[in-house]
Amino acid sequence: MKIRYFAWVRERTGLAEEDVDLPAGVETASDLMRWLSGRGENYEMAFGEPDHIRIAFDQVHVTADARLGEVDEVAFFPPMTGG
Amino acid sequence: MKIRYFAWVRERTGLAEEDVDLPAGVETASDLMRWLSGRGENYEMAFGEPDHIRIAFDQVHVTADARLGEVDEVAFFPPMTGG
Amino acid sequence: MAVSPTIRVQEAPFDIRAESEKLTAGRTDIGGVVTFTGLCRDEAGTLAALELEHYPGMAEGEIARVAAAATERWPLLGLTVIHRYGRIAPGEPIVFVATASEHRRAAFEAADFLMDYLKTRAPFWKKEHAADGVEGGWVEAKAVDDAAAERWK
Amino acid sequence: MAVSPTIRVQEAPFDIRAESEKLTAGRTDIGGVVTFTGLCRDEAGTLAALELEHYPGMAEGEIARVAAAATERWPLLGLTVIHRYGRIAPGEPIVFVATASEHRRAAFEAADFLMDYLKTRAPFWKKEHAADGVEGGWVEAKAVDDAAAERWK
Repeated sequence: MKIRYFAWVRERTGLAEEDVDLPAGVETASDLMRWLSGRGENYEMAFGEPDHIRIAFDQVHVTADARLGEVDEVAFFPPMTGG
Repeated sequence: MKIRYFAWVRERTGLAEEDVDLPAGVETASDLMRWLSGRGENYEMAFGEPDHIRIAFDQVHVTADARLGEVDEVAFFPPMTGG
Repeated sequence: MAVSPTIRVQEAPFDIRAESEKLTAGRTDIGGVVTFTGLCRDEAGTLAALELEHYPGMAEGEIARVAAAATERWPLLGLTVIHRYGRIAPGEPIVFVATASEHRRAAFEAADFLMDYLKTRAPFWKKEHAADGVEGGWVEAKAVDDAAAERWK
Repeated sequence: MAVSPTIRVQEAPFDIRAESEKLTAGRTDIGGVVTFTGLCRDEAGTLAALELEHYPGMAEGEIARVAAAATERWPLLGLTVIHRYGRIAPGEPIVFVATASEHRRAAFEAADFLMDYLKTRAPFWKKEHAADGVEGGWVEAKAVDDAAAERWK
């Protein structure tokens, strides 16, 4: 599964994107953020306050309880500031 | 005093403007419309329903009870339809 | 009043781009510009043209009063109102309003307010000329426009 | 859905006049066009530029969803949304929305709605570059924008 990071989430993880194999038990976006947080200080900095993170599955907004299921691309980013 | 007529008020009176000397007792816009109505069939057609007429004194909107006082130019016209 | 409105009442068509650009040219403090352009519709092919009568002098004066009310109510950085008179063919612009402000809300509300007030207060009257050559009647004022203007009271 | 929205996400500046004219060219059924242009402000001289990051693909997709919601809600005859990304200097346009309809109310409301929704849903993020050469921080999302978007629910 591809994970993409934008804006300060990208800067904190130090990655624009990566491919990951999900371990058993990671079933929702929320689970994924918790699991990522444990992968190192950079991830902990990015995902320390998961309430401040917005999520998209296959380029559509979802909430943290959305189930990963057949998703190909997950993205994490801050609240949008365009317009 | 100059009186100006616009749109269908102009068409019904048959005049774009005229100068009149106000007779005694004509003190408000309402009085003036009543007096004009008595001046002929064309005026009666224009001012038969005074509630449908809008009024300006010296190029500023006023209501029918406004007093003529020192006014130089009175205008009568239908509700506006610009924009 | 920080802003000096641009107001024009004219028979000639106008260049919407030039008018919009004048509002922002050389400035870096404006965050949003809203424009409204009102166009002549052909009413499904039945209308040949509109003829707009106006009250010269009062038209400019009343638009200036409406514009002043907008600049007092919202923190505008720019304001333009252009209203045409005379014969106007379908597809041509009749009226143009542009508002500039630091944040978008003021620009949106002021443009909306200006149009509602121009409709009900600016001394212009539309007469329809039908496509079949018949001189049509005077357009009647709409209750929906009065109701729209009431929203701002 | 009678109208097919024009949607573009691009780095290059755009010509506001050309975009407005495309909406009405050759048509005689449109009564009103509302445009909104969002510009980069220099924050009283402290800002050198904004850097807009975006999520390619999702940006277009999300704008299309917001545009579709607008065309379902209001009887629009035309709709254009352009959003830039990359480095944008003070005074330059960032976003452009134009709506066309038979009557002005639909055009005003739809443009207002589109901006509120783009602000809170389109995947763009602004970073500030300060005039003193310092790379500034990411612009924080504003509660006022969330509240504005809530108005349409």
